[in-house]
Amino acid sequence: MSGKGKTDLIVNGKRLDGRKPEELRPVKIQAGVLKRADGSCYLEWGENKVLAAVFGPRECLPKHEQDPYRARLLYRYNMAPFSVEDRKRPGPDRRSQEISKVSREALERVVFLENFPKASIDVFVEVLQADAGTRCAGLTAASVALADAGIPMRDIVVACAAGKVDNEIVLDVNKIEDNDGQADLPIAILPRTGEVLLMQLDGILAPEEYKRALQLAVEGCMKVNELQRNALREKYEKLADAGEQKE
Amino acid sequence: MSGKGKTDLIVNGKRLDGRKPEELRPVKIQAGVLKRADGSCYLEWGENKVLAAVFGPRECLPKHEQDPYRARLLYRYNMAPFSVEDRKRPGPDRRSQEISKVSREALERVVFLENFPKASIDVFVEVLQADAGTRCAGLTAASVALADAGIPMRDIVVACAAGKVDNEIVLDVNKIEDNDGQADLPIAILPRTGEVLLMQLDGILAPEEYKRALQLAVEGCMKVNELQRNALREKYEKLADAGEQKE
Amino acid sequence: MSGKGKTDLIVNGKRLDGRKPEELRPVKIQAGVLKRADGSCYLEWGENKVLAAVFGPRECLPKHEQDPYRARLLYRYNMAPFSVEDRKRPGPDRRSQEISKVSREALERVVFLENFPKASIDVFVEVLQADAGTRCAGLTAASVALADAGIPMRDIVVACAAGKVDNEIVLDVNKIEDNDGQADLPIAILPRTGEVLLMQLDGILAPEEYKRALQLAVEGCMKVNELQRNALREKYEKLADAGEQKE
Amino acid sequence: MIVMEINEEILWSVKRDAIRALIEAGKRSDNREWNQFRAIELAPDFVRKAEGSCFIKLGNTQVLVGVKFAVGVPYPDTPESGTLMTSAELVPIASPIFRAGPPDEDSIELARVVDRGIRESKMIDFDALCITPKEEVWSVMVDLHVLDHDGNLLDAASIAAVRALLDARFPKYEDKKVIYTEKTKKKLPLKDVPVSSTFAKVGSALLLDPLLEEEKAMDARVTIATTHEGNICAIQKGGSGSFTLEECEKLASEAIKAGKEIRKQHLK
Amino acid sequence: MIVMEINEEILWSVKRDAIRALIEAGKRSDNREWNQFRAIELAPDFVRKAEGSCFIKLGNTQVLVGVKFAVGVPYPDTPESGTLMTSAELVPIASPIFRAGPPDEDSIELARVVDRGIRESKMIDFDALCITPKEEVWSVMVDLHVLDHDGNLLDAASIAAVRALLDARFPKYEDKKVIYTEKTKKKLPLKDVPVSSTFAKVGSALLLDPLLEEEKAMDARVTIATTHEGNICAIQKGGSGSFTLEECEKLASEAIKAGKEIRKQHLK
Amino acid sequence: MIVMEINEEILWSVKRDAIRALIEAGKRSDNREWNQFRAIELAPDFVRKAEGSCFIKLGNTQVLVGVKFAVGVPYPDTPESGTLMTSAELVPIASPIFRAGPPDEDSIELARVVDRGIRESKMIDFDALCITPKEEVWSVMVDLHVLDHDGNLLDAASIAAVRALLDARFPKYEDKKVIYTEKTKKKLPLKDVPVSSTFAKVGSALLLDPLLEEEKAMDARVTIATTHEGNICAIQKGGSGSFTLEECEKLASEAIKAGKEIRKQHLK
Repeated sequence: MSGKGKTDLIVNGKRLDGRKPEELRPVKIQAGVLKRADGSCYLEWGENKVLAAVFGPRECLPKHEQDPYRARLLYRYNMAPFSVEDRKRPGPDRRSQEISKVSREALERVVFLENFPKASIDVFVEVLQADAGTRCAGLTAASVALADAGIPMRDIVVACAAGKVDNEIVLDVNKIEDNDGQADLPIAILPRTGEVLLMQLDGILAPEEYKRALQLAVEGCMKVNELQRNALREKYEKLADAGEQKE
Repeated sequence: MSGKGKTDLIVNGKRLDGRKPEELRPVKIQAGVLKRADGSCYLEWGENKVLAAVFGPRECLPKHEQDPYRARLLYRYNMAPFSVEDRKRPGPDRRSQEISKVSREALERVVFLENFPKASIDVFVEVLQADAGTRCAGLTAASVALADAGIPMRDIVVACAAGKVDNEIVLDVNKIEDNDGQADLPIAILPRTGEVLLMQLDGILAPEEYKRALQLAVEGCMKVNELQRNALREKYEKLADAGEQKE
Repeated sequence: MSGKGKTDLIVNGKRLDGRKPEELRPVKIQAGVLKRADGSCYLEWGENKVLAAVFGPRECLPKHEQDPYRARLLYRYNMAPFSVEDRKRPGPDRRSQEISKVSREALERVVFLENFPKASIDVFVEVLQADAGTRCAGLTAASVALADAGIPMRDIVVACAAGKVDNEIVLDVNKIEDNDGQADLPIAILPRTGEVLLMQLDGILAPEEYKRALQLAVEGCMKVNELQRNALREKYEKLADAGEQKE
Repeated sequence: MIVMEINEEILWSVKRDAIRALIEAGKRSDNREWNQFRAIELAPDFVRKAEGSCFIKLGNTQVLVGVKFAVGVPYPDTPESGTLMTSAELVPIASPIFRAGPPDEDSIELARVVDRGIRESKMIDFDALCITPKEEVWSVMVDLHVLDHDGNLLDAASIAAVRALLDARFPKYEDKKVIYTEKTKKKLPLKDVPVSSTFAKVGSALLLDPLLEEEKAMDARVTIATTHEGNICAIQKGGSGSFTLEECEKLASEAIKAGKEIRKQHLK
Repeated sequence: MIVMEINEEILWSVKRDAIRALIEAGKRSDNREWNQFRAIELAPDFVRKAEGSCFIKLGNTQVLVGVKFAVGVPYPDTPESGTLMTSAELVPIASPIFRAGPPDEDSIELARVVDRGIRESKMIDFDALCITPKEEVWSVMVDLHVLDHDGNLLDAASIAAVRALLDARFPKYEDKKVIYTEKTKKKLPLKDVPVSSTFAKVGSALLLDPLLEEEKAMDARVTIATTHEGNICAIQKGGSGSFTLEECEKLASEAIKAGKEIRKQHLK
Repeated sequence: MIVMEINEEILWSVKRDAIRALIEAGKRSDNREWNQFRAIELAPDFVRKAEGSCFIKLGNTQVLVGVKFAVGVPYPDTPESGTLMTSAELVPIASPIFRAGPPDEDSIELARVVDRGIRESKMIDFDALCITPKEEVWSVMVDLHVLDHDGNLLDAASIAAVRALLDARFPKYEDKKVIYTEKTKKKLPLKDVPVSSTFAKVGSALLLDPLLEEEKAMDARVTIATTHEGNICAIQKGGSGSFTLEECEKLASEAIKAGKEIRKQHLK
């Protein structure tokens, strides 16, 4: 939030991209898009394009990172150099390492890691085009890829942000709003219980605004969770169709 | 030694900070200042502030660095980024790696490493504020921290420098003298025998000057060694008091 | 190939260094020049000066790189910082890593690696002075060093380049010709069969030119192979002489 | 260095159950209230070579923060604003499990969370750090040097960083050269004083300013930075456990309360 | 991460004999001719934040190439020429044996071979990329992002890179600042359209556009880039096997032929 | 690469006792006096691409030193002085225990000790390397390339570096560009010729110019650089053993003596 708090981001109740304050950007989710990965998901969220892949459970290496009681969960968030306007140098920077850490923590208790002692479950997220909200998009895609890989989970984790723009609490902040807005509050939840697994805030919110933003973000999460479930259903239906045709 | 050999560093037999040529800067030593470390020492030497910590003997890792006959001694000299006027980038540079090497070598035969096969004894020195003489201050503090950790040693190693400033041989060169002086000769010795364990020279000395500087540095070492022993005594007296109070 | 295709590189059928189009630069080869290495070779090729050393077969480390069925072949091409006009930063850059890879691949099936399971055979090439053609010079020297180390091989690999300069196909391009010429085609072959083990091309060649350049490069290889064999013979004769003198 | 860490881990896994039982019984080993900070000792201006500095003792946790100034080129998209860079070193002096080397994810998170609290509160007036637009601006470098780790590095480092910034003074700048040996009386242009409060969640218990042993036993953690007007300006949730929405709201109120207290006592 | 690679290796060593037998019998598992490319699907302008981009599906191999422009200082020895930089990331998403980390020799070779094909064909008119001699030139950065590896990354990346360069458009450049959000209609000054063709050698068989399984079974490999006039402009032989001189010549002719076809269908 | 080093170590630990016994009996395996250098062969100007260079053979130890010049910006605190940078690579060609990779502490010490001898003797008149104050000065880069390690790299590298500096000639500098292909006749402005002498201590024996086997058996080492006027200008003690004050003084005199001899024979 460079947070100049510009006041022309919402005009007549509409945001610059035509959305209402509590409206999501269009979200498209497709499961099972890669051949080599055990599970995968391609996700578009507004102008964001991310690809998630899951490998595992497989042997955890190096061996000294093996845990005799549960699988190790690896999460790597990576931006393609051309995904942003100023070319990003390849390799992890401090921002992506932090995002990898909080995203991994959001998944660690949701995946039944205890089912796979000594193994590793590796989640890789590639941001192909970035337009604010990539950590939420990445985590949402990762969750679908985990399900696509058949990894047992308590629930499908889903993420979405709310924010403050033009003194109003809005859902799902885009790039311009992120640059000139006042606050961004990405969260991830367990849809079944509404518990918060990831939460970060950049920017100033009064306590009441914070409460409202939290609620709005949860509502956004629930909508995106529908799309996650649809994508997985579609994938299985296709598989089933293919199975029937074979018979 | 940029060694311009300026001639206004000693005026009427007094140095710029008021010291006589053979006078030490004030030295303060405190043992046992950290909770997590096995032994520690905080030391102020003029404007220098250093902190030393010892961990071990503990298992030596990675395992291929284990020595079946003796402990490995690790020594890491590190400067805090804000310890010098131009901010130093974090991490080891060539100077600090060299200082770590010669400091470790000065301690290697003094510690009874053969008592702890396969173990590691790790010495960490953090320079919090630097003003010429940090390698001597660090090694002097490290020695106290080793004693504080109860590591058996032949003797308490102590270090001090002599130098040439304004054509005169002086004890314990400070920052201004180091910048504009003619030579700096840091040494470390075993106080019991006077044997030299560390010696480096930067700058030009005639053979007679070298001899005089060596003697002066040894005298400085003996004075600082007194303060080391006092600091350890104080620490044990406090412990004893605490012990008595408990009873 | 910056490939401006300048037209003054061949005048009256002679190249700028006096050579005819199909003429090699002078090549000097000396085997067994280092004490510590198991095999070594010093080679001058025009203004190029390279040194190759071989260590092994020795235990392959780290252990996870051991192959139970054959030795690992390591090849490291390295340029000394002062070997080129603009000082090169020490350490591998992308160019030298590529050269190391294609050179290693050229040797991998020629050395009887299967004779030494779990071992490593390490080839190190240092470019001391560079003047175009260092990958060929290095591989040619490496081959002699392998023979000098007594490593069993199917044949002595040899390398040489042809190129296009001033619209003419020429042998063994030098630095000026490389900068201003039109194409450079380094190859390495097995002299006994003429099979191609390394081939790279930079620059534009018509199919007929490519055919002619290939042939010319093979001819160059055969000439250099003679010098390799002479150098090894000389080395063994010296050893034999020394042996006789001892008796 | 792996086995040591595992040994340290084994040690903690043994202690963990006892610690959790105590906490579930509503007790903390140092008898603090759940929403009480440990005693805080600050030694401001500890490092005279730095433009600003503060040594903090938060219980047995010790951190030294130094602030250095330099003159640099502004970022192209903010040509009239100064810059802030926050780095953290978890030097091996501070804990048996810290290792020398490039920053790992824990030290990166520490630096970024402290940075976020400062930056998002708008504490520093970056526009006032401009010397010549597009060409020269002051850059402020905050280094967090952790010396003894007994829990809650985030708040310890954050409080000391804010204090070091409050006290920092510009060096002389003449003929395009910074003269570090001469400090002026000019202080940083500041607009707020953020305070960071970190809560651990252990089972159903919530604990402000966790001890190391409480961190080892915790399920999750949340760090909330608040402004002097009683707003929230930065949050970082950590750990693999979860918070309910109610907890999220409750802890925000507590953070605002705790922030007021710290600000009054230590950051004036 | 070693054991996984070995397991992957064991898997392939088991399959290798069967694959080689099939190939020696003159068959490919997807029934292609020896000198036939797999189906190619291109999604040009896939990434709108880049100045040029192309997503390619070559069979099941998927690569995304992005082209970014920047303004920089020319090299001292070519003060009036723009620059080209090609990088490759074999991100772990694409294969169980790829690892995160600095580029290894395979990704370096991939980037350098794609770069060589572009550079040596004289595709880009670097002199036309000069803004102010000695001071400002355009630099073109090509990033090869491998997403799914089912063989022949070299040609997939090369074809997508050439297509991304064909479509790329300059961003606005004003007051010494590149405005990436505003693309102009101006395209790169191009002089040729190189096409890369890679052949695997398995026993005595030669196979254009090898599948991953064919690469695992191959003895050697050669990549030949050709120009629109039917010349050869770059070669890279790989693998530890050898080619006869006759094979070298034959494959050059085939590469010229294949190049014409690809150019006609996908790179206009 | 660890086990190899241990094997090499085991080898040496077996030999060590025999070597020490010989030395204690007052003998060296090559029959030299305790204060005698091995035969020195220099091949000056070995690398014509460098501005200065010298190949040295000190017994079987072989080192190649190259000196390159460049024009750069001076350090802010010495705006009218040129700069010196000395680097060392212990390339794996020179010894079975050297590994490729970033400089380790041995190569750092080698570079810094050679640098210190040159710098502290005031050999180079850095003020005469200024082209335009604050803007352009010559920087001298000395690279120590170790080719065969049979002991006493410190003196071998130092002698070759000094000789390379003595012979080095400036390249042409025109229109703010260094033209490396044209060397001028102008040599470096030099004020002294330092010589480095290294002594090993084995038991009570002191040995000038130690062989590798003597280094493997030694307790400690001291390197003393001396000036042409017979003063001492740099010292580096190494190894975990100790020297008495008397030894420190004695070796300083011997270093001055040995320095005179080397200077007369090889560095004129």
